[in-house]
Amino acid sequence: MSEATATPPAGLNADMEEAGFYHECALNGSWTASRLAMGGLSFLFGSFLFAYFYLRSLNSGGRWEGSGYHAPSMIMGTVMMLMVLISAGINYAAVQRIKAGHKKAWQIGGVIALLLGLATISMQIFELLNLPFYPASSGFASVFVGFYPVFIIVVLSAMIWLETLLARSRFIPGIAFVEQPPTYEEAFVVQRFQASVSGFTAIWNYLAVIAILFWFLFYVI
Amino acid sequence: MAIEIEPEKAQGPSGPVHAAPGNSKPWWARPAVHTGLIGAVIGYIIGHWLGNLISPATAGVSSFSTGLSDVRNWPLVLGYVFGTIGWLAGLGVFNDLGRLMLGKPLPDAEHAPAGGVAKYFRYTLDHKVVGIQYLFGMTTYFLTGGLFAMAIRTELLSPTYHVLNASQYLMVVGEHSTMMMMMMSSVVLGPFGQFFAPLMIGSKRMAFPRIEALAFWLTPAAYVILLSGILLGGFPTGWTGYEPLATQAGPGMDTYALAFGLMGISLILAGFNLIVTYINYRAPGMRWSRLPMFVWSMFTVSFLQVLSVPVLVAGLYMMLMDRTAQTAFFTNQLGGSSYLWEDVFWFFGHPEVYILALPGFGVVSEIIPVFTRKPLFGYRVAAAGMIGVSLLSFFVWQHHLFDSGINPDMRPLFMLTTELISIPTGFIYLVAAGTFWKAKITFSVPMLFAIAMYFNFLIGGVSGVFLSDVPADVTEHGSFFVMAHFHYTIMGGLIFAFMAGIYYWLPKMLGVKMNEKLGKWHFWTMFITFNSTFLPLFALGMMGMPRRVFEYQRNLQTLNDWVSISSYLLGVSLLIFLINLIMSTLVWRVKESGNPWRSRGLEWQVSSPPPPENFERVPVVLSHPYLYGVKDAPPVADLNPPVGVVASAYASAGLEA
Amino acid sequence: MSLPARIVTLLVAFAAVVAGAVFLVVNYIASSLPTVHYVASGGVVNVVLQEDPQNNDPSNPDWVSYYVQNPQTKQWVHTTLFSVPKHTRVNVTILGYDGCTPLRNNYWSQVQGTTGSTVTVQQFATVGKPIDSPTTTKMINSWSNCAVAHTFAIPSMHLFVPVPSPNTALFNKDACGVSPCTSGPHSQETFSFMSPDHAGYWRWQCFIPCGGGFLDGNGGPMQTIGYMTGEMEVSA
Amino acid sequence: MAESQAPTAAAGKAEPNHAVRIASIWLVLAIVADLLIYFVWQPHLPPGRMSDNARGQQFDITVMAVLCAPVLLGVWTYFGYALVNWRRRAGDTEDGPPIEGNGKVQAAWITVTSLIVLSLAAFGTYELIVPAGAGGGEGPVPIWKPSGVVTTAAWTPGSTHTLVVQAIGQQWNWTYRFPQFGGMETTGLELPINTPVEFHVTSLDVIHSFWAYQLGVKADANPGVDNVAFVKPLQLGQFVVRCNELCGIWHGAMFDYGNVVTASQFQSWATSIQTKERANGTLAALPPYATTYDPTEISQLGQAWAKLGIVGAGGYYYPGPQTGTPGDPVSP
Repeated sequence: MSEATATPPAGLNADMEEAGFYHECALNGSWTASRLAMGGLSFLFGSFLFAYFYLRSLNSGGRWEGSGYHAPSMIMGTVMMLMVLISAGINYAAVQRIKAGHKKAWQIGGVIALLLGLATISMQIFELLNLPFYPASSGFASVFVGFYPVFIIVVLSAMIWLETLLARSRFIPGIAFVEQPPTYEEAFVVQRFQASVSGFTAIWNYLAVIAILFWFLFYVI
Repeated sequence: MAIEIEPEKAQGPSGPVHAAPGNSKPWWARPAVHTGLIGAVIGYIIGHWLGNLISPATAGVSSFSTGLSDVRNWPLVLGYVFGTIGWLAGLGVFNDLGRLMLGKPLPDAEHAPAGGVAKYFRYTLDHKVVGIQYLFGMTTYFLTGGLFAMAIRTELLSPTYHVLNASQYLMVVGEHSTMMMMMMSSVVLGPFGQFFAPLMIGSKRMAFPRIEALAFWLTPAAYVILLSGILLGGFPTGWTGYEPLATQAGPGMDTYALAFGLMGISLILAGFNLIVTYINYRAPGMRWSRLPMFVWSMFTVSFLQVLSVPVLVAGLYMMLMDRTAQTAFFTNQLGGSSYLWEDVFWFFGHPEVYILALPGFGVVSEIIPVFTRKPLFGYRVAAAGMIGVSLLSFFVWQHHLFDSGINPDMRPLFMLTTELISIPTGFIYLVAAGTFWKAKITFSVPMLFAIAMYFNFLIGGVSGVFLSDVPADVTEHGSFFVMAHFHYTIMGGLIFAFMAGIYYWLPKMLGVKMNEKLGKWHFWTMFITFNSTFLPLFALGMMGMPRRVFEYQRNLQTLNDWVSISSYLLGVSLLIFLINLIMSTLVWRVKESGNPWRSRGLEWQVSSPPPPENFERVPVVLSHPYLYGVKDAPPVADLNPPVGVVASAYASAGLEA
Repeated sequence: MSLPARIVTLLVAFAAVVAGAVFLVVNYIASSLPTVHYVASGGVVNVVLQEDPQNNDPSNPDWVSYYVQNPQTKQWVHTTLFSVPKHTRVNVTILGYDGCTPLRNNYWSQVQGTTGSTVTVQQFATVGKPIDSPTTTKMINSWSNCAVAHTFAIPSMHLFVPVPSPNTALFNKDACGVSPCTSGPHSQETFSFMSPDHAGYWRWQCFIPCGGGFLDGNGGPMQTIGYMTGEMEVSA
Repeated sequence: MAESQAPTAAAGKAEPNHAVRIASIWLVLAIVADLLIYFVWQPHLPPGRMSDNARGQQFDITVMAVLCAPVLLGVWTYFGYALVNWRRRAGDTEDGPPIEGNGKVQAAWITVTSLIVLSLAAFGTYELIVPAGAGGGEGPVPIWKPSGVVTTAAWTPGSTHTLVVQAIGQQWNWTYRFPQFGGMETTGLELPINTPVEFHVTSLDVIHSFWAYQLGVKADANPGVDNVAFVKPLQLGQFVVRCNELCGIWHGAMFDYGNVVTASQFQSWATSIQTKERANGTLAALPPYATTYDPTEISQLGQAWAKLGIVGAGGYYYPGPQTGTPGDPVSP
């Protein structure tokens, strides 16, 4: 077997070997998990997408929007969408900085991204409580009132994740991002942190795309 | 190189080291079921209060639209939601999240489950404990659902006289069907999937043990919430929850949506964890072509769960929003559509059927090579069959709607896709047929159940072909024929496979043997009474008896009585099983530490029950688990590989620096 | 955790489960409704029902509800289960205390299945005070006059009877507020039918979507035995 | 059957040819079963022979039984044979022959099952399209109609004109409207023999399903949707109508009986009801015939309310699309 013929690196012991193996598993797992989560979330949001187009095309009772329909505030909707977009953009840019070892830059970017995300959530809740239509007044209103709480919960979960990353980054010396830390244990911690950051970045970028998509559906067309 | 000004701290790179939460606290102060219950009660009270608080806020909405439901749903729904959160908080599910949010490192609690029996009542992260928890949980849920089934059959003893009145009958039908459908999705994936996922792929751990344990601890909440529907008058819709009847229904309907939704989340989480584990945590040498068939089935089922169940969760959420926030997703006059529910529900509902069927295929495919002493015939075909079934299952949901008037012109297409799915399903039979060819069959109890599974599922599968054909479906749709069909696939397939799995794997899981003699009694009574219960239902359906009715034509009474009496005997048979399970595991405890079936499966290469870390070292898998009868077959794995072999299987920058 | 402590815990948990199960069973039994038995005298059975705008029984939802009069005690029983002997002429009297609601399907305005396909209707200002003389009619239009409160229907006997609402002006002034109603404006409707030839259970129901607050008015009392639907038992 | 060609390569010296044995047993069983199904069982198979759809479905079920019986028997014969012949004898601890696969067998199996499945799908499609939807609900605009359908404003016996019957589901009874008889409505269903009938199935509240069992008609009754199904009754007699979709507490009791009668009997039955309902005012009280009804839109109701100055006991129904903003006082 090919596995059995390789020569072991010098100075390797069984515990180190095993730690390395599961470390590698965890790094790959982090990548898989974030992509899989995107798949599951796509089906969740896809249900609302389906509901949107289904009810829109059926227009049952002539009440997809109804004759006395008031659109939700375009300004608020656009601002909220942009905040998610900017938050994702800042995080993405900050992640490029941390790869170059600028931990502080990422931390600042992360905090801004976090605050923008939380601001979006607050603004979204405010909008839901002050809508110009009742939830049952039309199909559009139903999908609108139904979709955004789900989106809020998902964004909130992402923000909690970002917060844990920020909290964790405090204990990782910035130098560790550019230089091999003295022990494997420390190297593992840094690498896992990086894997988690990259997983988060992927999900948060994905959610920004979702935000744009539904903004387009609810506010533009 | 960037210059970082970082205060040097006397601490590890992962932050200050905290003392692991040891057993220093007394047992009652440590999170377990009792603190979970306290949390649930507190959470319920908070949620109920909050619901009452926001009810007036939506009262204007309600009076505007005349209110789609007169019942005050907010306090109930929020009570249950917060109660569930409180239950999880009481169990200590969020403790680690709190640590993470403070930047503290997580204690390694995966392999140090404290205490003897007590660990089974805690939020324990060891996948082996979770597997046992699932095993007893699922058995409880299954038997509860079975009791409801017997209540249904009691009512159907007479075409007119009512033991249960009309609403009680619907309540019992709803409880039985929802309990079975939501819980039995995990009946194999829970106990065996969680217990054997790492063992079969040669891993010491799961990818996300916290998610795994959370998936289990959601099931008792779902169970209790669903049963609490009885106190609220039940729900009249059965497990399909058809709108707009569900919007019309009383508060029991909320328990349906919440319980099914929680169980849905549990399924998503469990599947998510398994997929990541299977992809990334396989031992060196555990190639895709060496994966045990059971792992393949769990893998494909997990994909179905992660991708299709979110659609159900979204649908149930829409139902709850209609009932609380007064949206109108499913109300035709207000811009919604009852068709929307049918589409969303069945888009989940058909993959759900395969979520229920595939684990059964996996279990029997795992068992027959052992007891025929032959390699599994056509390994690739078997894996391809499972993948094919799970892919196709996303494209057949409209066959539940053949008579509904939704897209009638699409019926030929869905007829075709539905019938196509019998090709990959047929692979399972090809594999079995090849494996039995010139075999050396041992009729052990697990093997008997596995053979019975093939027998029952064949009837279920062939009757499914009748249902897939639109003209024949016009007669059979929504009748007892359908009922018989899916009981043959789920009970006859999945539950028989579950039983096979228990008899096969219990020695591994608990280190004790099930009683063989009682096992044989259980098998023969269950096999005969099962067929005697469900075979006549095909005839009843063909003769014009719809599902979920409490009155039927007088000429159908004889058959119905036959079925009812058979179902009681089936209950007796399951009682034998229950006695066997309890006595074998708790009283007799005949030790079994080795490999009683002489299986080549990787899980059997370690002692029974498996050691805390599963394997002493990361094993290196050397060959296929099914190489029975192969001369000079290499051992399935090297359990104690020389240092360096594992390391060379992965490329780690850290180690090669 | 010591062994005795564990055993005690398990026992307590077991006791809790048993207590829960007993509670469920007791709750289930306690929820079953009484049946009012009518017996024939002179080949005729007189069934008396009442429709109330609200049920005041504190233990139940305050939905619109039917009441059945016990023939011996003349007490109103909050149930919708009653029994009549088979193959007997049944004279039904329904006292309608509830205001009008439009039918879902105005076809049910037509009287069907009673002797002569008619009902006899009289309006009362309060008990014992008629304000008009009895009239016999084959149909009470629910839409154009909004004169129907509920219906009484035994579908499998093809018996469908609209029950008129009380005089609107009087009803708006002093509708009966305490159930079972013993005073206040009401309508009185009488009709007859022959009970079936064999024993069994016949469901009866209202076809007015009177479950106010439920989707299309069809939930709640409409789907709850003891309110706007029930069973007529035909005894041998 | 594919398994009859199972591997022979590993057969021992003195061993019998298992494949031939299994195939012969199977062949005999399959032929006997198929003959029995086709010639003995077919006339008794549901849903009977009362209408063109019922006959079509009976034939369909028979054909599938004829195809499926050999499959079932094949698997049973094979496994029965295997369980009898290839048991492990006492004291034998050896493993079986290590057959990991056989390309020919696998290819043959896949080919045969695919052929069976594809031919079933083709057959089912033909049986669906040619008899115009096979009695299933086809939505508001049926694309498969019986040939030569002529729908006229009035139906007369003796003509080949289509009779239009609307089945309205409501919790918990079926009513039927006959637009060709002045839009009269009944609770009973009579149909003329040898006449094409066009069912329009709809609902006033929740989802029901109209199932005329002996006629082979099944169509869901959805609120606000017109679901069309065709049938041509070919035998006199009684048929059962059941609700086939769970619709609430009395779903189980929502059944009725209908009759297929001669054309002239039907004519007099329908006209008598039309006359009666015209006389007692029911026809005038009914809303105009439409393919769907919204029970919350009652045009006469506004007048009635205005006249009475009240809001009904069950409350008003939905207001029109609102023009104000939340917080405005609600006006019915």
